[in-house]
Amino acid sequence: MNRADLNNHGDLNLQVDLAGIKLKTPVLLASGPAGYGHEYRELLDFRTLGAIIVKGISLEPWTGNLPPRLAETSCGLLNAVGLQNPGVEYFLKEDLPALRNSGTKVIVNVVGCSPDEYAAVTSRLDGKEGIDGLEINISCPNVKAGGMAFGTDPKATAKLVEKVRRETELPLVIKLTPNVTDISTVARAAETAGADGLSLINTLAGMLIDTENQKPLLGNTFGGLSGPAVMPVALKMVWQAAAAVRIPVLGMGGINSADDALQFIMAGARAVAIGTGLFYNPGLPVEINKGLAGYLHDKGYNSLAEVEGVARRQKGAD
Amino acid sequence: MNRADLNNHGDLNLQVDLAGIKLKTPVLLASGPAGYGHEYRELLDFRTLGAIIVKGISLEPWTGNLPPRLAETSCGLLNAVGLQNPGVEYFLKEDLPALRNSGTKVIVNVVGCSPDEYAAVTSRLDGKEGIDGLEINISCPNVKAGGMAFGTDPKATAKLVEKVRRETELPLVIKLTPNVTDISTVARAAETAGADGLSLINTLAGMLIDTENQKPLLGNTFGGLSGPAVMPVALKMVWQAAAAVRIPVLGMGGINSADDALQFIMAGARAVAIGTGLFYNPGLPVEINKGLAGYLHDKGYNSLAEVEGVARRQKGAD
Amino acid sequence: MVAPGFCRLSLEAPKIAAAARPGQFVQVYMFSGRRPMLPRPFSIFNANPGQGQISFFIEVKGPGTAMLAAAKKNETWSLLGPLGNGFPAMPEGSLLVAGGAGIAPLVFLAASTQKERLLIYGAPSATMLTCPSSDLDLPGLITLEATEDGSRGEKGTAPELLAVKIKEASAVFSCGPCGMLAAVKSLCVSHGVPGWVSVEERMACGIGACVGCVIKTGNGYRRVCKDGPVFPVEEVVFDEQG
Amino acid sequence: MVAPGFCRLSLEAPKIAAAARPGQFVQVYMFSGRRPMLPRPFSIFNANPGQGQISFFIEVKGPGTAMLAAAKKNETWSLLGPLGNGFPAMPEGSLLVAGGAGIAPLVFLAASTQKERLLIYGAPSATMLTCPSSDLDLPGLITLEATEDGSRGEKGTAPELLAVKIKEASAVFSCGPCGMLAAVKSLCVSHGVPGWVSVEERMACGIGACVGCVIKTGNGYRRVCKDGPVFPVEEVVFDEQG
Ligand SMILES: Cc1cc2nc3c(=O)[nH]c(=O)nc-3n(C[C@H](O)[C@H](O)[C@H](O)COP(=O)(O)OP(=O)(O)OC[C@H]3O[C@@H](n4cnc5c(N)ncnc54)[C@H](O)[C@@H]3O)c2cc1C
Ligand SMILES: Cc1cc2nc3c(=O)[nH]c(=O)nc-3n(C[C@H](O)[C@H](O)[C@H](O)COP(=O)(O)OP(=O)(O)OC[C@H]3O[C@@H](n4cnc5c(N)ncnc54)[C@H](O)[C@@H]3O)c2cc1C
Ligand SMILES: Cc1cc2nc3c(=O)[nH]c(=O)nc-3n(C[C@H](O)[C@H](O)[C@H](O)COP(=O)(O)O)c2cc1C
Ligand SMILES: Cc1cc2nc3c(=O)[nH]c(=O)nc-3n(C[C@H](O)[C@H](O)[C@H](O)COP(=O)(O)O)c2cc1C
Ligand code: FES
Ligand code: FES
Repeated sequence: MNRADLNNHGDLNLQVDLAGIKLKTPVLLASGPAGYGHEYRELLDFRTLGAIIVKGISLEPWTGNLPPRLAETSCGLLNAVGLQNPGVEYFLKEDLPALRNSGTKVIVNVVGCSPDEYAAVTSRLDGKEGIDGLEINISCPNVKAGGMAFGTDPKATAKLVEKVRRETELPLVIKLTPNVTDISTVARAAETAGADGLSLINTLAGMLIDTENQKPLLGNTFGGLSGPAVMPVALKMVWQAAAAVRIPVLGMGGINSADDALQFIMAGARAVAIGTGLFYNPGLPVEINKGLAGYLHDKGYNSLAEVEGVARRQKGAD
Repeated sequence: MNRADLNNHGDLNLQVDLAGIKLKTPVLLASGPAGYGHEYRELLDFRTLGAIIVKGISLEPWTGNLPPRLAETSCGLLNAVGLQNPGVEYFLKEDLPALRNSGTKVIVNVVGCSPDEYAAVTSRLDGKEGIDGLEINISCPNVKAGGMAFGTDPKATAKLVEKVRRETELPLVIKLTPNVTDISTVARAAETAGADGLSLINTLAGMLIDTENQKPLLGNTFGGLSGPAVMPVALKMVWQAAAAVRIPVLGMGGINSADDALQFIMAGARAVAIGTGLFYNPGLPVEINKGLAGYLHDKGYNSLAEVEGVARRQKGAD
Repeated sequence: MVAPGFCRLSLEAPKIAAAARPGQFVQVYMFSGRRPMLPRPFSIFNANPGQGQISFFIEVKGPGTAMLAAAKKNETWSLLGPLGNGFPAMPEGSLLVAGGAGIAPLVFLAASTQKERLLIYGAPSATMLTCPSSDLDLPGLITLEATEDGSRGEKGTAPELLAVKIKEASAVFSCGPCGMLAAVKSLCVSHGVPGWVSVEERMACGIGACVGCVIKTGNGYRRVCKDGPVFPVEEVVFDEQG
Repeated sequence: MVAPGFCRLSLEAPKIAAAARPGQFVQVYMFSGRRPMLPRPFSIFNANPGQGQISFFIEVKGPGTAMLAAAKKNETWSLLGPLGNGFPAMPEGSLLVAGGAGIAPLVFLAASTQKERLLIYGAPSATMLTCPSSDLDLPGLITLEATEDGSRGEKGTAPELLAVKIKEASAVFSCGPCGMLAAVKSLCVSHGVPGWVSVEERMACGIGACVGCVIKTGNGYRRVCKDGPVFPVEEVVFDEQG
């Protein structure tokens, strides 16, 4: 069997159930890089995706950060977009209708400045046709608590998740930040508070300085690092989160090949998401699907479930 | 003036005072990669170095981790050497004598499993001829407190630093771990407890999986990520630490060029250290010295002090 | 190589060549997870739908442009384009103002019509007026060169020359460094002449999805790749950040 | 390219050629902060002090070996070596046991003497017996080939052949995959024949400084680059980790 023929995956089962969302394939688009999906639909067949996770949505429009917002680093990308978005009402009216017919599942990434704002966005999204799940981005600064991200504190995380949980029956995936001392306690706090799944990692905090102008390169000084540079850090945190909870984990962070994706799955992830990779290779999700199918075929597996967490079992980590 | 002529730095003053240690140049060897200095002396003229920071020394010999201990990542290196070292007595007898004549200052990196062990090593090193300062590596697991590193907890950090401080008058540089939610509080805790300087970053926790063998690539499962991949993360933490304390900061993490080194200095570092770069380019410290001298010359500065923290001043970050 | 650090790159891209309008750009993919990682945007310098070719005029600045400058014949590159809005139609009596490498989109614009039009082409010194004069040899196009050190053409900056000529202009089209564009803006505004500028910002997606490439405008942050790269000059906010 | 996925690379390196002893290796620098980043270690396959040349026999496995396989004439590479301890002097009647690409140091060893010696060269199949036979055409050297599928030489593994021949051997020198070396160890130990093996581990510094390249031995962790790469076979601990 030729790898190029694997587009339809033969008898192989690449389907996975992520927090109650049935995904055709285990490869998703991470929140942010693909915006609300309009533009990348021309470069990428969305029917090959498990889901698109749309860019963070807040209650009111957010203007985002001062430019420059992007900078390339060694094998990485720094971004400080600042969650610019048009707000939930605009999203429902202008973006959601097209997403309904995009051929893939839709997960909406939710952001806010306070637990009340997260809850209000969730409540507005609840019950809307074409939304298959929510991803709660808890990396936003907790304005009332000195500006540290919600997701850096297990208690703030638990409160936030409980509050959001009350607003919806939709599958709830909590997106964790890697900028913490101990990912396990945050992961457990989210699970206990009612999360159906976890996703990680969000970007690592970083910066660059423009030595010519003697000032930070990004308009916002700090940005978030993504791309292949962060992959080993992401993999370790996925490994730890999967050890800490029983709910499924969506792994992401620098995935650049089917082998990278397999590493996340062997570490315990149910599925994977691609962010930065889309920028430099819009065909990456399709390549990864093919590579995963090829791996299962070559090794004689029937489904991805057979390799989920296999590296952990070997190490006796469960 | 030709860049190639800058070997002797002309009139330029590259000297810096790091925590009371007078350094000829602001470029040091980071602890670990160069071991105890014997081997790299043949590849690198130590007289061009500000100092060598030797590999971590414990009270008794440590055997280190199961191999494999090394793996290459995208623009990075994972290592899990596990602080293998021959112990302080062996170091004093076999390594220190040669270091005394190496042509550069010597800073000894101290590790331990308990505050008592750190104190005991410090006390043995105190007053020995040829030791110009100590770097206390607080990334070691705090065995009594569940194995999290001392450096992830401001209180444990303060206690450790206070204890070590009592044992020596030597300049005391505390080496911080980046695997924390908030580097500022740890930095301040170390300063308040008596540190003369800070150094950061140590490696970021990470891992890789060998998908062929379906198990973690490193014998120890987890390792520490270093090299160019981590540079933006390191720079941001140096920026934050420099904002949090008044004692000088030694910056490191993925430095790969004079421009990288300048970024650390403009972020507020007094000097920089090279670790992983030494592996792939033993001439890197010399190149960076030349590059820094060239920059100062081209821009008409007389000393590095004039650019220390300059990007912070522009941003009003102080 | 047309001048030290500059090159002119021609590529076969029939679809782009057929669809391209002046002021639009193309993303050149590097397809790698390491530097140069992100696709690099370049203005279309020249489009020949007949031959199915487009060309870029590239200044070597870093790893991506260096790779392109080293490109060999018959190499294949992945392109996405034409992208962005492009310039509006140019009226009779327009003034084109180019600073250094900013010449690229203006040459395509100048070549798109035979109407009377004047190009002011400025740079710090003669060696930076790198565009081959054969590319500027267009029917009806008059070119005025300006160098700050007077080593070629008029002595002075492009905006200084513009200040003299703007009174006769029906519209201004400009591309170049931020400082120059800011000066062009004040001149257009004070003389009440409509102006359009092509601006640059670092890009990731290049198609409007990631909101990474915004600039400050009178209407909030706007995406250079999708809402631009051409903006009415009065809309763009130039500040020290630029 | 001497066989698919294999190449023989000759380099001018007079100092290394003059100093090299069989079993030593050389670090080839990549000089880059990205993959291939770390210097890559290769056994010296051949050293010709007269011509000032050394050569490697390289199996392409990843980005570093791919770059070397693509190296062109007159390219300059930075080398550090010779490194490591090398094999002890080989007595009359020695047996050399090579598995696949492990042939490299043994060819240099075999060429270092004219004493009577026998080389067992094994691989899964004929296509993996990649070493050019001209390199094995050494005075007094007898070569026995073994393939698991019987496609060339004896049918069987190198250790199986060794089991037959070891009784007559004065010493064993071996290099190859871990599983093979483990089998060589049991044979040497059970027959009381002294044996030496050249082992591999991922390296960073290559000179003994970083303690990154250790293997488990009866005397604790030992550095392959400095304490090895050659170890007395009974000292090496082979386990599933290998
Ligand atoms: C719409 C648009 C059209 C462009 N047209 C042309 C053109 O016709 N010819 C040409 O030579 N260049 C053009 N550029 C600029 C070109 O894209 C950059 O010079 C190039 O991406 C630099 O890549 P590099 O890897 O060589 O350098 P890098 O190392 O990425 O950057 C080198 C320096 O160039 C600057 N830079 C990098 N990316 C950009 C960017 N996207 N916009 C502005 N500055 C940047 C930064 O100051 C950086 O420090 C255009 C940019 C845009 C946004
Ligand atoms: C002392 C010594 C002598 C060697 N002599 C030879 C030789 O003569 N000919 C030859 O072809 N190879 C030799 N090797 C192995 C060679 O160094 C590796 O194959 C090479 O470094 C791989 O680099 P890469 O970038 O191509 O592949 P990578 O992508 O780095 O690695 C590909 C795979 O090769 C393995 N590998 C990588 N590095 C090493 C290493 N240092 N040791 C063992 N396995 C490794 C791993 O399984 C890895 O997955 C030797 C290694 C050592 C330590
Ligand atoms: C330009 C950009 C915008 C992003 N926006 C969001 C966002 O709105 N919400 C969110 O939860 N994560 C956001 N992320 C983080 C990604 O979803 C992902 O977690 C991270 O980039 C790591 O994956 P990658 O290395 O594959 O990009 C963004 C990332 C990038 C690069
Ligand atoms: C192989 C290796 C060994 C190390 N050993 C030590 C050590 O003993 N003590 C310590 O404080 N840091 C140790 N480090 C961390 C480095 O000193 C440095 O903080 C880190 O590698 C980041 O810098 P770099 O990217 O320039 O390597 C080690 C790093 C490497 C790669
Ligand atoms: S580059 Fe992504 S929106 Fe412009
Ligand atoms: S590679 Fe550093 S000690 Fe062997």
